Amino acid sequence: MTSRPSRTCTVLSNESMGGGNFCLRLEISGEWARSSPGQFVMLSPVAPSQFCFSDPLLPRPMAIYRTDATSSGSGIVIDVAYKVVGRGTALMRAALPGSLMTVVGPLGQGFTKPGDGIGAVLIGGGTGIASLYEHARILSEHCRTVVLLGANTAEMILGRVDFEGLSLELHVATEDGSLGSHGLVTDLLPSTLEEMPCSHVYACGPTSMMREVAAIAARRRIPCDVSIENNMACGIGVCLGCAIPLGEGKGFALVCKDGPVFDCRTLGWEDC
Amino acid sequence: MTSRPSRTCTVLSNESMGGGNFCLRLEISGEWARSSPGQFVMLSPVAPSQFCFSDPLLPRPMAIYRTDATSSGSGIVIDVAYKVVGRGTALMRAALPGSLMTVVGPLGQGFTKPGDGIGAVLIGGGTGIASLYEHARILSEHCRTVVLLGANTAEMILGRVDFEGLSLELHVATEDGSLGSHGLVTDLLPSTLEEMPCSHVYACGPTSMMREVAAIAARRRIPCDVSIENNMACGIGVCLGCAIPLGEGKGFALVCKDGPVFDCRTLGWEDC
Amino acid sequence: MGRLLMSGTVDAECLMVDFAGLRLRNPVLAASGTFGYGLEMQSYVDLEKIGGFVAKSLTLEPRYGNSPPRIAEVSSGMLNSISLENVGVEAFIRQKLPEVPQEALVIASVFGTEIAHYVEACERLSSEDRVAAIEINASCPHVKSGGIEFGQNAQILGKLVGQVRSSTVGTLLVKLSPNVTDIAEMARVCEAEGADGISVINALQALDVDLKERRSVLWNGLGGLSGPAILPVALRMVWQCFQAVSIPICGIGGISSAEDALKFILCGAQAIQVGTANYLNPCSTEAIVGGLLDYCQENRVGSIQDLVGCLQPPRWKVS
Amino acid sequence: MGRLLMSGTVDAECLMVDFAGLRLRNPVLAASGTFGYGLEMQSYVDLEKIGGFVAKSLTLEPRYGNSPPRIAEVSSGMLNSISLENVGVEAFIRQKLPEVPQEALVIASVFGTEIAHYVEACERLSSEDRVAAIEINASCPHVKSGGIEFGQNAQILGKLVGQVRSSTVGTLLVKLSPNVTDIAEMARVCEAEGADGISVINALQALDVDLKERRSVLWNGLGGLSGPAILPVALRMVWQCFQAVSIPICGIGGISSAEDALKFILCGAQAIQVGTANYLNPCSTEAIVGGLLDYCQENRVGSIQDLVGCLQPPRWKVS
Ligand SMILES: Cc1cc2nc3c(=O)[nH]c(=O)nc-3n(C[C@H](O)[C@H](O)[C@H](O)COP(=O)(O)OP(=O)(O)OC[C@H]3O[C@@H](n4cnc5c(N)ncnc54)[C@H](O)[C@@H]3O)c2cc1C
Ligand SMILES: Cc1cc2nc3c(=O)[nH]c(=O)nc-3n(C[C@H](O)[C@H](O)[C@H](O)COP(=O)(O)OP(=O)(O)OC[C@H]3O[C@@H](n4cnc5c(N)ncnc54)[C@H](O)[C@@H]3O)c2cc1C
Ligand SMILES: Cc1cc2nc3c(=O)[nH]c(=O)nc-3n(C[C@H](O)[C@H](O)[C@H](O)COP(=O)(O)O)c2cc1C
Ligand SMILES: Cc1cc2nc3c(=O)[nH]c(=O)nc-3n(C[C@H](O)[C@H](O)[C@H](O)COP(=O)(O)O)c2cc1C
Ligand code: FES
Ligand code: FES
Repeated sequence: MTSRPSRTCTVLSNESMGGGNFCLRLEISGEWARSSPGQFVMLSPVAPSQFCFSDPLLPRPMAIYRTDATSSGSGIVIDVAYKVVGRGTALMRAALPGSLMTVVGPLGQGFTKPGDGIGAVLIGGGTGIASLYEHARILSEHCRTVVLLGANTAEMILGRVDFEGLSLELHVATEDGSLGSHGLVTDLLPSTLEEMPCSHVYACGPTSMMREVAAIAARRRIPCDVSIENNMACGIGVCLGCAIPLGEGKGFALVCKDGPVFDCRTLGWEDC
Repeated sequence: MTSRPSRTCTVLSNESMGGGNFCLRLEISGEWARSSPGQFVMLSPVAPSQFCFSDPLLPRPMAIYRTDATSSGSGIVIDVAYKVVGRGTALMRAALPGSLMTVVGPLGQGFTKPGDGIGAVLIGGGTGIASLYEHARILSEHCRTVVLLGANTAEMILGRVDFEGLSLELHVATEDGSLGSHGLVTDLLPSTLEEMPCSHVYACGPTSMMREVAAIAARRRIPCDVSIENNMACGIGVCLGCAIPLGEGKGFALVCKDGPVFDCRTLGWEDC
Repeated sequence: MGRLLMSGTVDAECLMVDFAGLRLRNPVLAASGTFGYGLEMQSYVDLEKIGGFVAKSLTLEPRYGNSPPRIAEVSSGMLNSISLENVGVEAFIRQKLPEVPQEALVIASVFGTEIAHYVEACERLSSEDRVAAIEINASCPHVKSGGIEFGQNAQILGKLVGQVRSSTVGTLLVKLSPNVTDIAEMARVCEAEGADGISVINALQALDVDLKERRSVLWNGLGGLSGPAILPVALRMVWQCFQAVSIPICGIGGISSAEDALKFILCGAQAIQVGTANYLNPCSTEAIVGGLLDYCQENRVGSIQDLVGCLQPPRWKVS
Repeated sequence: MGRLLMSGTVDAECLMVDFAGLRLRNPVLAASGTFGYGLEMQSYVDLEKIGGFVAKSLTLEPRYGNSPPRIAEVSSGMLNSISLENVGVEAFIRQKLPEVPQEALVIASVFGTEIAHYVEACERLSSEDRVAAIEINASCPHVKSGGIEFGQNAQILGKLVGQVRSSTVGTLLVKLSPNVTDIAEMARVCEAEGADGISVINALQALDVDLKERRSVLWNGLGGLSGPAILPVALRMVWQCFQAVSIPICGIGGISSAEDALKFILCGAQAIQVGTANYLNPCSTEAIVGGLLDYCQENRVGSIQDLVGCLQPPRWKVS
């Protein structure tokens, strides 16, 4: 019954990915359910000892950037790509190899498979890119996959080298023009969709970006998955804290349980 | 006016002294008032940044074990010898070289000088020994100095090697008999006082030990300084939290301001 | 509504407690609003190993809650304004309750904005065998009094408890609002009106500000403060209630370890509820049961009930 | 009692505030009981750079406090039961006041167990030029009502404020107890009885247990909870008072940074007091002044008074 207990994990490394992003490599021993791309974990940058959890109090939701086998073969290695924005991520940044953390997961609903698999476009901005990497890796083995990534500067594009290592088409937009096209990543989407057959769009990034992507996809009647962020307390559907509106009179969905990935048409974008 | 602001200090090292004791070497840059033996600092194992002070909330009083010159010549190096007993000291233990802490001090009243300087006996137990080292070092340069140290086991005697490096007479008592005499350190005091001329006794350790020392010294009419421990919030005499009773109807003294070193006759031992 | 007798050879006898007519396997319950309807927690907690759980508070009809943001973190605590969101009494009985494992003890929680709604919900729920007890959430604004909580006015609270009592067959618990001058008075009113026990405390009314927006961090403005930050206030209130009434008390507020739970028991709580800590670690309740067992064994406590209210008088009273 | 006009070319105009008849250099005061009589803090804080300080509460006669333990740490907060310890009104005036630097603004705090004692102390203090204002500490047990705090009963509080008002010439502040159902009611009583301002809040009544001893961690049993843990409760109460009265409010509770101070100002505090944070870092008050100045400059705030009460309505009210 208790199949997904919270677990102690060990920090293997915690290194800069450039541009203010970092990658936390965590080894989790014992059983761990296989995650699907787009799922996340609740991570506390403290060991589950008795002193645990007073600072920061709540665990933080973090996308599973990448999974790997452990050197010993049992358990699993999870990479979390993050940016320091507040207290919780500052404590993550301070963690040294060998220190212990607490992790619950994998959680939530990941990305759906593209309908007919002709082609897929993934579009990401900021730390949202972290949710897309595994999905891009797997998709690129099955269909034509175009990835569009955006950030303020070239350096700030999370995991660019990792994406470059995959066999897919990568286009980049930077707001300062230091790499790729000059401007917003959403500006690349219409022309991309113009040029290729695409059965599914996947987006993760700032709300304004996803709203724009959802609108573009809707105009072309292409199914579109978006991965939503929200403050969370439990991550497992019991606090009802992560609710987002489904539109006038339709109530709410829970980002942690019903998402974080949603078919963009189900959301009440006007209230997001 | 503001001569003793709280300061950021840098951890130079944080190493085991054996027996569950550790030594935190802190470099404080800029002006720092010269401390006299027996004084202490209020130490927060966190940098004075905006995230400061939520865990643990209060700084912890710690004796100044030893001071040193910095390699650059400006500022000062302070050693704090400590034992992990709770949350605050656990966080101290977790600090790595290079990390920042916050320190206020030097604070309180240190040991008085021995009246005529014929001879002095210092007696310490547990982490209380940390308060005695500097005093022993300076006294040993001026008069016959006997140091009596006690602990459960040989290994647990805080800073034994450091005391052995001074030119003084060192006697040790362990409760398990693993070194020196078998039993309590207070058992060594009467015979020591029998054998030497002594103008002052100095004690720091558990309350029961100091009470016993005070009684022995009183019987021989030898002045006796004891260094008292108490929970503290401010360390600077404004919270009134560290008060200890001076005896029936005599009110209270503040350990942080009037102490931590007291002439043992001023204290209301029955209530300590 | 059945009075369940929990049994099983694996259960440690030292942890069993009698609480307001219920025989609990152990004193560790999960608090309302932090454990869903129990089902969501089954991957993390063996529901048959904890004392039981209080389900998310129910209204007669299903309700949507507030818009986001609904939660925020503060020093050693969190604020929430989930408000009334729940599936409603009927859906709870039809869809949730049947899915809960047989050996799990379920306490239903009820709230409303009018006394009549409470009464009707209690009537419906107390006819269900699987509902071992009903907990009345009195931290709900009483619409007729213009926003004051039921639990903030002794007269309104008395009326609520009295009427709910007559419509509830089994064990009736009342969960007190901490936003009061005199918690003991509220406890006495509950006792006088026939409550079988009281749950102390609900979240403290609080506010935090988003400096950038110059606005409350919560959509709803005010919210409830929970978590370790409120533990000392909750302990004080449990202790005050214990002095005031003889019906059993369920202690709630910031409990995240067996040590915390023991503090509440010493202050007079017969059982305890774990709230926010379920978010910090979904296995908290089971871990606390384990910790209590260790404590009893290490300290040769034959029955944890022997510790209830055993706080020594403060030193000034003995010396 | 003189109404001091603080001036000086170095003082930033944007931080100046009018507060209950006082012109403060800036809104940052130190809270009673956390700053001694000011003198003790001179090595850490330039008393002429902060708005002022409230001295340790005084009784007519000198008093010893409680036996140890008097303080304990809890999650993001501390408990204290220092109780009545103080040098007494006379010694304060003769020994402490003359030592305080001329440009420092001193607010005297007064408490007692009977109204007559408050009145006499206020009379004596308000004849002193160096006392810029008097703050009445209402979180003190009213002996005649058997332990209930003056600030917990609107009638008793009203009587206290009314009588103290007639014996106090200058600025009179009343510091409210947070251990009440309706803080706004208490604020209104103070306004009606002629208080010039209110200080909100004092520590929350609380308890923690030493598990080994099975006893309160404090000698005195109950204590006051202060520090970051209470900030969201304090903010809520300041906001509620701001809705209820038009006399100025001094916000207190868990403030340890300029951001915290700004939250209180947005909720309606004209000035703020820093308490427990003085222990965490004795330079806190000065650091907060610096932080406020930075904020005003970065956000082009001409006068910090423009921010008072400027909390936007919660989202649900606008949408
Ligand atoms: C499903 C999911 C997956 C995520 N994956 C990643 C990831 O892979 N890498 C990564 O860097 N971040 C990710 N995030 C965002 C991450 O959870 C937040 O940045 C983090 O919680 C901030 O914590 P903090 O303590 O550092 O900041 P806080 O002090 O909590 O907050 C700092 C600021 O960030 C805002 N904030 C906090 N949490 C969120 C949030 N969840 N969404 C948006 N704003 C927030 C706050 O309002 C505040 O303004 C994800 C969020 C979700 C919901
Ligand atoms: C003037 C002075 C100098 C000191 N010098 C040293 C030193 O050089 N090295 C050292 O290791 N310790 C020293 N101490 C004791 C040290 O301050 C405490 O051990 C420390 O505060 C414990 O903090 P913590 O968070 O680890 O434990 P906490 O979680 O705060 O407490 C753990 C346990 O220790 C007890 N405790 C906490 N503080 C004290 C205290 N001050 N005295 C006695 N018991 C306490 C608590 O009651 C509790 O049972 C000194 C204390 C004082 C007053
Ligand atoms: C997100 C959230 C939702 C809650 N919902 C309810 C509820 O529906 N009914 C109720 O009686 N209490 C509810 N509570 C209050 C808790 O049951 C509990 O009384 C309170 O949080 C204090 O305990 P804690 O500090 O352990 O969380 C809720 C608390 C939180 C944090
Ligand atoms: C140790 C201590 C002593 C206090 N003494 C007094 C006092 O004498 N008079 C008073 O009005 N408030 C006293 N207070 C309350 C503070 O002034 C303040 O109202 C309360 O601590 C909340 O603010 P904070 O969270 O910033 O500390 C005391 C607080 C502490 C922690
Ligand atoms: S985070 Fe708790 S329900 Fe989603
Ligand atoms: S620790 Fe605050 S007065 Fe001594």
